[in-house]
Amino acid sequence: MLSVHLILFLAFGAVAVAGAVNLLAQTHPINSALSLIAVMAALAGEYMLLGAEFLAAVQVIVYAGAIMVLFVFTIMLLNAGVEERTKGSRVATMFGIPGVLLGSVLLGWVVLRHSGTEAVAAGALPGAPAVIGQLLFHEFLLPFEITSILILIAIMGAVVLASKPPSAPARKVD
Amino acid sequence: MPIWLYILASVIKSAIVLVVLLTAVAYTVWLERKVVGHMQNRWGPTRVGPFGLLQPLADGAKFLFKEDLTPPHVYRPLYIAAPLIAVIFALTSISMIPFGNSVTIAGYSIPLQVTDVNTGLLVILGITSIGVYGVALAGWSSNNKYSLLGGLRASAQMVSYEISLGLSLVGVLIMSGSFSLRDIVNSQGGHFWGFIPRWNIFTGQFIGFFCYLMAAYAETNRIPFDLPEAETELVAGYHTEYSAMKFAMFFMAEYANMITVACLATLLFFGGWNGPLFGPAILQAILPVFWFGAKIFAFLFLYIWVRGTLPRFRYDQLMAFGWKFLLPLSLANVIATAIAVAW
Amino acid sequence: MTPNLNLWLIPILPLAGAAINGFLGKKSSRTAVSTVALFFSGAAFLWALSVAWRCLSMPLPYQEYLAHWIRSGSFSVDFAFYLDQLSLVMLLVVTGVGFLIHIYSVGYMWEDPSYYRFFAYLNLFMFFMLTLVLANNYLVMFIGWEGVGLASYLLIGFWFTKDSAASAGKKAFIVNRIGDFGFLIALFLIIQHFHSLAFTQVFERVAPIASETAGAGLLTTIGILLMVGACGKSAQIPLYVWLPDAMEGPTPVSALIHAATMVTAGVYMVSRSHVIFERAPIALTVVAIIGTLTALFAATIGITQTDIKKVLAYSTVSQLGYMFMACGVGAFSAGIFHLMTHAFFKGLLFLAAGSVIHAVGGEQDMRNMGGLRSYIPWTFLTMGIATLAISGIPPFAGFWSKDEILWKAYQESWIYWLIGAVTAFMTSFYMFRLLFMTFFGDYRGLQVDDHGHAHAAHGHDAHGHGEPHESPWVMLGPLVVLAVLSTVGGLVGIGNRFEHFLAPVFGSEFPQRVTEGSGGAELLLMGVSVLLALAGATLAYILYVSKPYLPQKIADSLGGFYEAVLHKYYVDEIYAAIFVKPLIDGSTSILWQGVDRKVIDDSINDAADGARHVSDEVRHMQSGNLRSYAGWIAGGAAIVIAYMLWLGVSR
Amino acid sequence: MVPLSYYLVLSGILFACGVVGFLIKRNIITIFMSIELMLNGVNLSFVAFAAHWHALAGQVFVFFVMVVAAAEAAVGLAIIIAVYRNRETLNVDQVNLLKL
Repeated sequence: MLSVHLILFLAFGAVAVAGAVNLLAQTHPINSALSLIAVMAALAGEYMLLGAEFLAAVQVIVYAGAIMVLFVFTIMLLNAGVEERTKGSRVATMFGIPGVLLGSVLLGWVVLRHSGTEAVAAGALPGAPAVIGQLLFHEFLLPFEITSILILIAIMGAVVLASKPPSAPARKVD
Repeated sequence: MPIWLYILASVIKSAIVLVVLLTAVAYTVWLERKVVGHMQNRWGPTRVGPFGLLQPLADGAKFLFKEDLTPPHVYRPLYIAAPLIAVIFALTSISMIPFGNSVTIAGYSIPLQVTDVNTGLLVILGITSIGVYGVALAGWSSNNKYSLLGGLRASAQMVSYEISLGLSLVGVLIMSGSFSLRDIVNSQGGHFWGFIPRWNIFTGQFIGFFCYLMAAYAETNRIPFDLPEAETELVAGYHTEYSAMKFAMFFMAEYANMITVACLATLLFFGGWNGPLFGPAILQAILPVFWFGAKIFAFLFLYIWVRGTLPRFRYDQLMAFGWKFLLPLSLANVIATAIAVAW
Repeated sequence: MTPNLNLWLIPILPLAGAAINGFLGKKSSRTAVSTVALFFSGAAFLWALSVAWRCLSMPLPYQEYLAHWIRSGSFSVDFAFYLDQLSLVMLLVVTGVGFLIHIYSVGYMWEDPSYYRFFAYLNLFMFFMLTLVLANNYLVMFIGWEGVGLASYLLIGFWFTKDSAASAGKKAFIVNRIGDFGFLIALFLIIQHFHSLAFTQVFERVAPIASETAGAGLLTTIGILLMVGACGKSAQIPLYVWLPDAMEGPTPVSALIHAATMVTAGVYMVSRSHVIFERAPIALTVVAIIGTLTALFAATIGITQTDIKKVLAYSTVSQLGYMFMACGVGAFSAGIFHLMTHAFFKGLLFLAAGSVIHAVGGEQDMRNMGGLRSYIPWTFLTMGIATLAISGIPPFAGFWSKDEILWKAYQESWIYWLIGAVTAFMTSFYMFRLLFMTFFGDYRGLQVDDHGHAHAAHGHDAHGHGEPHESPWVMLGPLVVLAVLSTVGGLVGIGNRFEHFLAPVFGSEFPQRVTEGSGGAELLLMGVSVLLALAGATLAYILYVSKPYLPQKIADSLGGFYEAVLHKYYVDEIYAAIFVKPLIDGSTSILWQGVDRKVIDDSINDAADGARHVSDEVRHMQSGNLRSYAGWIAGGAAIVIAYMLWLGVSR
Repeated sequence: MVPLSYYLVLSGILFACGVVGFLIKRNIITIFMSIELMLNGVNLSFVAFAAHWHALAGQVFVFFVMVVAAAEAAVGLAIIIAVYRNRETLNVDQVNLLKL
C-alpha cells in the first residue's frame, strides 16, 4: 500500500530527478541553475522525511540560498549565453558515458538486490538542531574548526582570484 | 483532534492570515505615503475616501487594469516567473509567524499560527534566502542594463547581509535555546523588578537588535540600502521593465517582507505578544494579539520614519558597512552572548 | 621506597653539551666552547659522585625506568637504567677520567681550528659511553656500544683531511662491525630463547640452566658470540688491528676512548654477562685463551715499536688481554679492578705522552727524543709514576690489580700464570724502554720545525724556537691527579676489599672456584712477578741507557724474527691478502662490472627507456580537455566498480 | 516506510546525472553545477544511511560536505571569473591549453 511517506518520497524524488534531467537538457546555464535549485529544494524535502530537519533548513539556506545565488550571480555577471555546440572530447562520449551508465546500472542492481528490505521510517532519526550542535561542538569539534579555517582560506582565495590584477603601481618619484 | 478538523483549522487560519497580511500590505503603502507626506510637509493621499483611506483599493484597481506590457528581447519564462517567485516566498514566510498564544475553541486548543514548526526561525530564514531569486532573475531576464545592475546589486547585497542577519539572531537563539518562535517568545515572559519586561532587547541583546535592524533594512532593499532600485542611478533597478500586476507583485513582496521582518523583530527582541493583560476573559484573549499588532505597527512606522529621514548609501559604502562593520559586530555579539550565557 | 636517583641526568648532561657545542659552537669563542664542555662533563661527574654517595645508603641494584621503546607482543624493550656496584665503578671511572681528559683537552686542542667539533664529539662520546654503562638491557647497551663506535670513528678521523686518519677511522669502524655482528647474533639468540633483553630477566631465566660442561650448547654459543663482539670493541685477537691505527686521533682521544673507557666496554660487557659465561666453561676458556694470547702477542710487538703512541697502543691491547684473562678464569672482579687501575695509569700514560709530543712539537718517534727529563720535569715525574704502576711495582696501582689477576690465573692453570708473568716482564721492559728512550740520554731531536700533523693542533709560537717546553697547567693538572690515582688507586684492592665490594654482582651466585689459597703461595707468586718487573726495568736500563748500542746488535742477531715483530707479525698484510684483496677484486669484477653495470645500471636504463616510450604513447591521453579527463575518470570508476562486484560475486 | 535502497537508488540517479552532466556539458558553470549535483546525491545517501544505522554522524558529515561545497563554490566561481577574464570564453573545449 502506498503510505503517505512513500508518496511524499516519490513526489520529492520525482521533482529531484526531473530537476536533474532538466539540468542536463537545458542549454542555458540559468535554466540549469534553476533546475538545480529545484533538486536541492526537493532534497530538503527528502531530508525532512528522514527526520533531518536541521539539515533540511541548512540545505535551503546554504545551498539554495547562498551557493546557488553565487552561481546565478556569476552567470549574470559573465552574461553567460546559450551553450555552444563545440566538438568536444571523444573520450567523454565513447568511454565516459557508457562507463557512467554501466557503473550506475551495476550499483543500482547491487543496491536493489542486496541491501535488503529494511525500511526507514519517516523521521527515523530526528536530527534536531540541538543534537547536531552537541555532536558538532563535542565529537567533531576539531573538524569543525578546521573547516572554518578552510572557509576562511576559501574566502581569501576567492577575493584574490576574482579581484582584478592590479595594474602596475605607479612608480613613486622622489 | 481529528485530521479533518486540523486541516480545516489550518485552511481557515491560512485564509485569515493571508487576508490580514494583504490588507496590512495595502495599508502599509498608504501609511507610508501619508507619513512621508507629512514629514515632507505635504498631505499625502487625501482624495479617495476619508484621509485617502480607500487609496489602496484604487491603486489595486489601477494595477489590475493597466496594460501588462512585455518588452521585446526579454527572457520570457523567467521574466514572468521572477515576480511570482518574489511574492510567493514573501507571503509564505509569514505562515511560520505565531501571532498569539493558542486559543481554545470547542475544547480544541488551536495555536494562533499557520504552522508550528520546531525550527520555525530556520525555515523563515530559508524562505527569505530563496526570495532573492525573484529580484536577481527579474534583473537578468529583463535584458536591460539598469535591470541587470539592479539584479546584481540586489543579489550581492542580500547574500552579504544575510550573514549578518543570521548572526545577529544567534545571540537570541543562545539565550532562548530553541529555534521555535513560540519558545523564544515564551522565554521572554516576566519582568525585571516588576516593571521592565524581560524582552531580549533588555537582556543584553541590544547590539544584536541593532545588527538585525541594519541587516533587515538591507535585506528588504529599503532606504538607506535601497540600491537595487535606486531611482536616481538605475531608473527603477530590477523592476524597470515591469508594469501592471507584475510590478504590483514586486511591490507587494517588498511590503510583505517588511511586515515579516517586523514580525520577527517583535518576536525575537520585543517579547512578541507579551504585554500587560487585564480586563475580562475575552479581552485577555484579544490583548496579546493587540500588543503584537501594536509592536509591528511601531516597527513599520520606524521603517517609514527612516525612509523619510536618511539618504541612500553609495554601493561601496554599503558593502564596506556590511562586511567590515556589521559582520564583526554581530560576531562579537555572538561571542559576548555565548560567554555571558556560559558563565 | 628507594629514592629517585635521576640517573638519566648523567648521560643527558654530556648530550646537552654535545648539542650546544655542535650546533652553536662554530660561532662561539673557544672559551665559551670549553666552558660548555667542561660544565656538562663536570656536572655529569658531580652527579655521578652524588649518586655514588647516595648509593652507599640504599640497596642496589637500582633500576630507573624512562620510557617504552619496543612493544611487540609479550616482548618489550624499555629505555631503562640499571645501577649496581659494577656499573657504579664504570660510571665513576668514565665520568671521572672523562672529566679530567676534558680539562686536559682544553689545553691540548686549544690551537685546533675545529675546536668546537672536538668537544662536541667528546661530549657525545661521554653520552654514549654512559648509556652503555647504565643500560638495563642489551639493546640500550647496544645503542651505547654503537654510539661509542661512532664517536670513536669521528674522533679517530678527527683530522679527516689527513688520509691516514680518515682510513684509520674507517678501519676502526669496519673492524668493529665484525665484532658487532657477533654481538647482534648473540642478542638475537637471547631474544629467541629468553624472550627478553633486560639483564635481570635474562639472567633470571639463565640461572636455572645447568652448566654446559659436557659440550657446547646454547649458552656457549651466546658466550662466544658475545666474546666476538667484545674482541671487536676491546681489540683482542684477531680483531685488535684497528687500535694501533686509531692512534691517528688526537692524543686525548687515545687516552679517553682507546685506553681508559671505550675499549674496556668489552670487558664490562663480558663481566655483565658473567651469568651466561659461568654456565659456559668452553666460552670462558675461549675468553681466557684469547686474553692470554693477546696479552703476550701485543707485548712482543710493543717491544719493537718506536712510535711513542704505538707502544702505548700495543700496551693497551696487552693490558686488555690481561683483563680478559681475568674474566676467562672467572675472576671478573679482578678484571674490573684492573680495568679501573688501567684507566688511571694508561690514561695518564697517554696524556703524558701527549704532553711529550706537545713538548717536542708533534714528534712521535722516540728515536728523535731523549733527555727530555730536564725540560719537562712534571711530565717526566707523572709518566714515571704511570710506568711504575703499569709495570707492577708495588705499591702502585698496577701491582695490586695485576697481581690479583696472576694469582687467580695461577689457580686456574699455571700456564696462564706463566704467560702472564712473561708478559708482565715484557710490559715492564717496553715501558721502561719507552721511559728511558724519551727522558734519558741526550736530546736527539732536531730543532723543531713545522712538520708533523700535531702542528695543526698545537703549533703555537713556543714551537718556533726549538727548545722542548713544559705543557701549561691546564694539561699538567689532570696528569697530577691521575698520577695520584695511579699511585694510591690500587690500595682499594688490599685485602680483597674491591672484590667484596663487587661481590653482590659476581659473587652471590658464583660458585667459589677459588679456594682460599695458601697465603704463602700467593706471596711467592707476588714476589716472582715483582722480581720480573724489576728485571724488565733493569734490562731496559742496560739496553737503552748504559749500553745503547746493544739493541741494534740484538735485533740484527734475531734477524727475521725481529723484522716480523717490528712489522707487527705482518698481521695487517695478512689480513689485506686474505680478506681485503679478494674482497676488492671480487667487488670490482663481479659486483661492479657484473652486477652493478650489467644488471642494475642496465635495468635502470631499460626501465627509463621503456617508461619514456610508454609515456610517449600515453601522453596523448593528456589532451588538455577537461571533459576527456572526466571521461577517463568515469570509465575507470566503472571498471573499478565492475571489478569489485566481480570479486564479490565470485567469492 | 520506504526501503533504504530507494533512497540509495535516488541518490545514485542524481549522482549519475551529475557525472553525465560533467561529461556532456560544455559550459564551465554548468559543469560546476553538475559537481554540486553529485555532492547532493551523495549527501542524500549520507542522510539515508544515518537514519538506517541510527548514527547522527551521517548528518554531521552532510553538514561538513555543505561547508566544503560552499568553500569550493566560492573559490571555483572565482576561478571561473578569472578564466573568463583571461580567455573570454566559458566553453571548456576551448580552454585546453594545459596539454602536451
